[in-house]
Amino acid sequence: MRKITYDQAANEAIQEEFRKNPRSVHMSTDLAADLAEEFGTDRIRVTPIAENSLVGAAIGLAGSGFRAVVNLRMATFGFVALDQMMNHAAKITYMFGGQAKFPILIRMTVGAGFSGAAEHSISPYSMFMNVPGLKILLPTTPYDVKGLLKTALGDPNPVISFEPFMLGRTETEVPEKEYFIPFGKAAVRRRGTDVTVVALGRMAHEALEAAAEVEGKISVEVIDPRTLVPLDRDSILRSVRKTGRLVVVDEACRTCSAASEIVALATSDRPTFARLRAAPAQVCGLDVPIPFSPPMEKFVIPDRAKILRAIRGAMRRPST
Amino acid sequence: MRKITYDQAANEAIQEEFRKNPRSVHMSTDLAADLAEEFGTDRIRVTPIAENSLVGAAIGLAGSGFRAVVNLRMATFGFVALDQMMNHAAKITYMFGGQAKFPILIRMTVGAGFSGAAEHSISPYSMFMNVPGLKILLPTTPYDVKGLLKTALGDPNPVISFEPFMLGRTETEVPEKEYFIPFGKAAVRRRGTDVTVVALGRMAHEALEAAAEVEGKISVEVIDPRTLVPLDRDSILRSVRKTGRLVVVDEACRTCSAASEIVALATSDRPTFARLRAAPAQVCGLDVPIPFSPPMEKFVIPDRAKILRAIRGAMRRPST
Amino acid sequence: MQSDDKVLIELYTTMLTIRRFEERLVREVFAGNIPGFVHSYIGQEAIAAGVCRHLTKRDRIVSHHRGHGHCIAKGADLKRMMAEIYGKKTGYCKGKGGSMHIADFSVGMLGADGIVGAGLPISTGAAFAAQLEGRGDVAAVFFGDGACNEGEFHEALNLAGIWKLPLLFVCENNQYGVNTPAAYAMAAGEISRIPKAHNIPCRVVFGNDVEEVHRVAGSAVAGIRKGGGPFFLECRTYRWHKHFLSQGLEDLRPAAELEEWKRKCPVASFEKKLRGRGVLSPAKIRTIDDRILRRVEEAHAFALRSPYPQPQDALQDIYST
Amino acid sequence: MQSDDKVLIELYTTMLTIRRFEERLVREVFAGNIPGFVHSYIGQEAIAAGVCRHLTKRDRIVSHHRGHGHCIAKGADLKRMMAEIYGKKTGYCKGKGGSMHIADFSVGMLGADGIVGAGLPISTGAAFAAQLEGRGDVAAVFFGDGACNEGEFHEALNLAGIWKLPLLFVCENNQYGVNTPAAYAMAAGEISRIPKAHNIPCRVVFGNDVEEVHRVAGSAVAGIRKGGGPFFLECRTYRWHKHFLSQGLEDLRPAAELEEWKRKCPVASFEKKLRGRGVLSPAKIRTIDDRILRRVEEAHAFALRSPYPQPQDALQDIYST
Ligand SMILES: Cc1ncc(C[n+]2csc(CCOP(=O)(O)OP(=O)(O)O)c2C)c(N)n1
Ligand SMILES: Cc1ncc(C[n+]2csc(CCOP(=O)(O)OP(=O)(O)O)c2C)c(N)n1
Ligand SMILES: [Mg+2]
Ligand SMILES: [Mg+2]
Repeated sequence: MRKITYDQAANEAIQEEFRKNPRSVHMSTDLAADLAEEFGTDRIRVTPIAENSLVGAAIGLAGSGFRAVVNLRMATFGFVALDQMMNHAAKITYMFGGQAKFPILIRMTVGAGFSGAAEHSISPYSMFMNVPGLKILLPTTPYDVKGLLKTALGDPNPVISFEPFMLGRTETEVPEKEYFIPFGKAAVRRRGTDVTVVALGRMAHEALEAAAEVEGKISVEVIDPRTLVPLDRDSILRSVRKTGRLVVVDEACRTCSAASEIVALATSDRPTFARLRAAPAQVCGLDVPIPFSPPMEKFVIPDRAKILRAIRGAMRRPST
Repeated sequence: MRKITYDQAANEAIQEEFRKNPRSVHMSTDLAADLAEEFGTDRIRVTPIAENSLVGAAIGLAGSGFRAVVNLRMATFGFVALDQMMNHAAKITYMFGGQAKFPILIRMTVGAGFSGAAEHSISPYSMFMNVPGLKILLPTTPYDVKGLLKTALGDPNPVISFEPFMLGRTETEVPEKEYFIPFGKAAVRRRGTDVTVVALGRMAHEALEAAAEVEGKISVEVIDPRTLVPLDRDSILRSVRKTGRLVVVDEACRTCSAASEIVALATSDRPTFARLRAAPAQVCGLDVPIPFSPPMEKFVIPDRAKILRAIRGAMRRPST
Repeated sequence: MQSDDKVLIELYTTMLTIRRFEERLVREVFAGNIPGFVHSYIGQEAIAAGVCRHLTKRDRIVSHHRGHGHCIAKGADLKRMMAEIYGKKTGYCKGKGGSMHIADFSVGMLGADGIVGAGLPISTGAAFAAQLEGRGDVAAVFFGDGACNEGEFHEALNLAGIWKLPLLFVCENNQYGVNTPAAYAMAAGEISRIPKAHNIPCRVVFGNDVEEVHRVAGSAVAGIRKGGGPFFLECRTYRWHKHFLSQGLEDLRPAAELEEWKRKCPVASFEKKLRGRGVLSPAKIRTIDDRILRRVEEAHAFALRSPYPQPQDALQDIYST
Repeated sequence: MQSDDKVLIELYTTMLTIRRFEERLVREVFAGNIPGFVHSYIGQEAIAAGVCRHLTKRDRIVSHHRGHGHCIAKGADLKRMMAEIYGKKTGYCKGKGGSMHIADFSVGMLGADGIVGAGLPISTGAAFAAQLEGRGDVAAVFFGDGACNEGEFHEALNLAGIWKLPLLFVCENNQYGVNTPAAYAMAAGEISRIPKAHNIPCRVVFGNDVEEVHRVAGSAVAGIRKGGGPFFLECRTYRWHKHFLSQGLEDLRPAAELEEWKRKCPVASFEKKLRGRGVLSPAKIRTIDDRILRRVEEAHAFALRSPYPQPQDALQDIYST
């Protein structure tokens, strides 16, 4: 099968869906050159640097029967647009009693690892999870990003896709044939029986490597939720009930992270709690702004070694 | 002792500290009339409706050796200022290697209960907790708001005070004598041995009433963290280790809430986990935008009855 | 009756409908019968009426926190509005929105909004949609003087300008944002300097004169429909009530100023004109008013007898399906 | 040597220092030796040099993502800058900030910033502080043409206007935001129309002519110091490199345009003038250049030999104590 990059796969999803739906529009501060070539500059607009207004315009387009895609690039650039995303896009369907649909896709890159420093490396998905009304994607492979974005482009709701910056150029096999990936279905990346590792975003790859490293000694199940809202609670809980051990890996800062949510979810579920054999562990970004200099940056974000430590720790802990 | 309202107590804190420090400035889109009368309109400024810039101006003032206070009123109005709060105020001390101090106090009201609907009722503190570099207050009584704001007004860092709208006119005794409340010290509002209830914001009051209702039957310990960053982990963990049962009550939407964080904190702490006798429970706002109409609004936010149910549930659950 | 007269009577009727609807609300709010925050449109009726008379159902408008007038002028149903304001299940938003969030997409009313300035970018999207549809439809956005100090004002003007969007900006300059005077809060002095700087054509009108609003809006909308790009209409006006209807809230505006503007009542002054010109007789006015009062009473009765939503209804409509 | 000449030589020296510093960086970045994003100031040196020559250490500046020139012109230390850009512990921010976040509060450089437009409101606070201090100090803020489309631009102009803040707005109009032409992205056509609409006095200068920048900035700063309120200086210029220094990034600007602007090199053209007027001889230029090159080399060597921060240093400086 052909291999394409994560970024190419995302682009293909948009191309395919834009071909089907002439009432779809794309906005970004950078030229989306190949989209513009195919669909023309009426539908593919370069915009001024005014992110809050782009998202606002997307809402107005959507409320007028169009589908709007906004590429905000880095998540922190989107911080100037949080009002339109959180006060409006998230609430407008509900506030108006469901009388209109708001099919909007907003894309942003997340994550550290390239010395982007504090203003260019954030992973803020949990704050969006706290605002009901948005669907939230965190695709981790070229295959997934294409399938999830294609689903997003058929969804009648605001969807935010958080795409790890560091994965943009990674390549895997992606079929030419059309496919969709449903929201709320986690990918069990590796089956195991001793410990459940739920790994988000780029950490899904690190977790798989860690799992491979203890192959034969510890049987690790690696779950990549793929979408955070809706979250595939069932797959996570089922796995934890089986293994009795939970490690959640997330590049974002730990406090009030998606990882904390997953731990809370598992532990406050009575049958799951009853089967827990060890305290759950979080391997998260440290609670500091991302520092610029490589040794410090490396220190604050999780990696394979830290994941391994947590897996081994979970195994060592005596059952309660 | 004299009684004053929550709002008056907050105001007194500012007055007292502004008397001490002539290099302190207050900005708000509404006139802060009594402050303006005492300190003059040079230091107490009415501003245009441009929240992002007010917070930006506060950062510039702080970086120039002033102390800046911004009253944004409702938290959702502050959503247009999230860029300055999260990308700048939170990170600027760190990004610049600590070479300057940024003494800023930002005040916002939070919470539902007055048919303000989705855009006027949010409780977004958890999203700020996910952004390291801010200190976060959630004062629940006139006494506390005064003491905490006075501490904030001596702190060399950006502090955000989330003040439950519904508490603004509640009255309690507040001493005339000067006092300060340190950050990171929870208030144990009621001692108990059967179950720990950590209750945030307005829910601290509901939880106390619930605890009183089961007095003699269930011995409930009620903890009000008062500050979310820093969070008094020790008091919470100590209590949970003692009671073996945890109920966290938070008006905010459940997913990725401060309540989820507290559950994750307690369960991922090994000795605390070992002493848990029941799955922890969260009594939170439902994951919906706040609806306008009273019957629906009442349904989505926690109240005494829901807290009682959770307390009883925690007692009923068989130990693991 | 000349066709011109018909338009004038319609304008009058729309204004009076807004007035009576709002008067009813004022009474109910102060009697404690209505939950939440209600921002009264009384004093500004000529603007919604004069502008919306030029819009079809396909033209889309975006409103702000003071939005009842825009709903009525755009053709929304009084019953469902009143029911929404009361938080009833039969309301436009099934009780989920309330006064500040009434929308009627079926008549092109894309919603009121409680965040100052936020409607401006949203309206650029509605105008963008009309541009892509290419049927000569337009969008209009209503906002206050206070909203002009939010950055979104600048961004929306710029976006509309560079893309030549079919968008009518309608600034309802009632000279205050809550208690802060525009004269204090705005360096430009004249709001219209800003759109002009963005090369957007601009007219300032006396917003209490419905004929003037109607005339200028008419040529503006016609120009926009022909592809002329955005237009900016600043309407000078005044609100009669406090920022929102509440015992607690202070009104710091000079009492004499309010009295002066009450003498410039958009409804009474237009009524006087129409009577002077013989377009409306006192009897005819009585008939119109009676009919409006009856409709408002019906709306009110409808709201009162409508059921509240079930608590569990709160779990619906988070997402569209 | 006349005192005028002294100023001219200083301006020249500042510009050449920026140029040499940036040239060194370009080499190092493309050799893969520097982490993160580096935005080169080459081509715009006259602006930082001409403006900052009028500022004392008590005057505060706020910069943007393309900030090295402002740091150097405001008197920051090359060694600590270079060390920061390399992520070393001896850097201005102890390696926590990198190229985009250099600050030196001791010389009134309040920091570069990576979020487009965000420095504008921050600078209003710095100017507000100067106003309250009442010593005749000023603040200056540097920003690009692209930043003028963010709402914060509008808000900062307005705030500075209504409060008559001692603030010099310096727009470095290099005609593009990444690859998007200002001519496309801006409805106003001329940026200066916007501050004028806010009643802020405004001058447009050729930003590659350091004497012109220096002269106009001088009278602007003098006026601000006397309490005249904000002033807006638009400097027309061009950047010589890609948006940031990276193999991967495309530069979609016309090659001929870049060539044309390279012929308008601010450093070379000024050098030619000074030689023509006899202010600088070739030998003197050589001496100046040699000294600068040596300083840059020293800075570079300092950066290289400085230690990296310890990983655990990441846990420091989250809060001040
Ligand atoms: C972003 C934001 N800031 C503040 C508020 C609170 N608020 C509601 S209406 C209003 C005044 C708006 O003034 P203007 O735009 O002139 O409209 P008017 O009320 O005069 O019709 C304010 C400050 C808000 N809703 N949103
Ligand atoms: C809010 C925000 N949006 C987008 C970006 C990405 N970005 C960085 S610099 C830049 C272009 C800025 O153009 P301009 O202000 O003209 O400055 P120049 O780079 O030309 O000096 C963009 C889009 C950002 N950093 N912040
Ligand atoms: Mg107003
Ligand atoms: Mg530029």
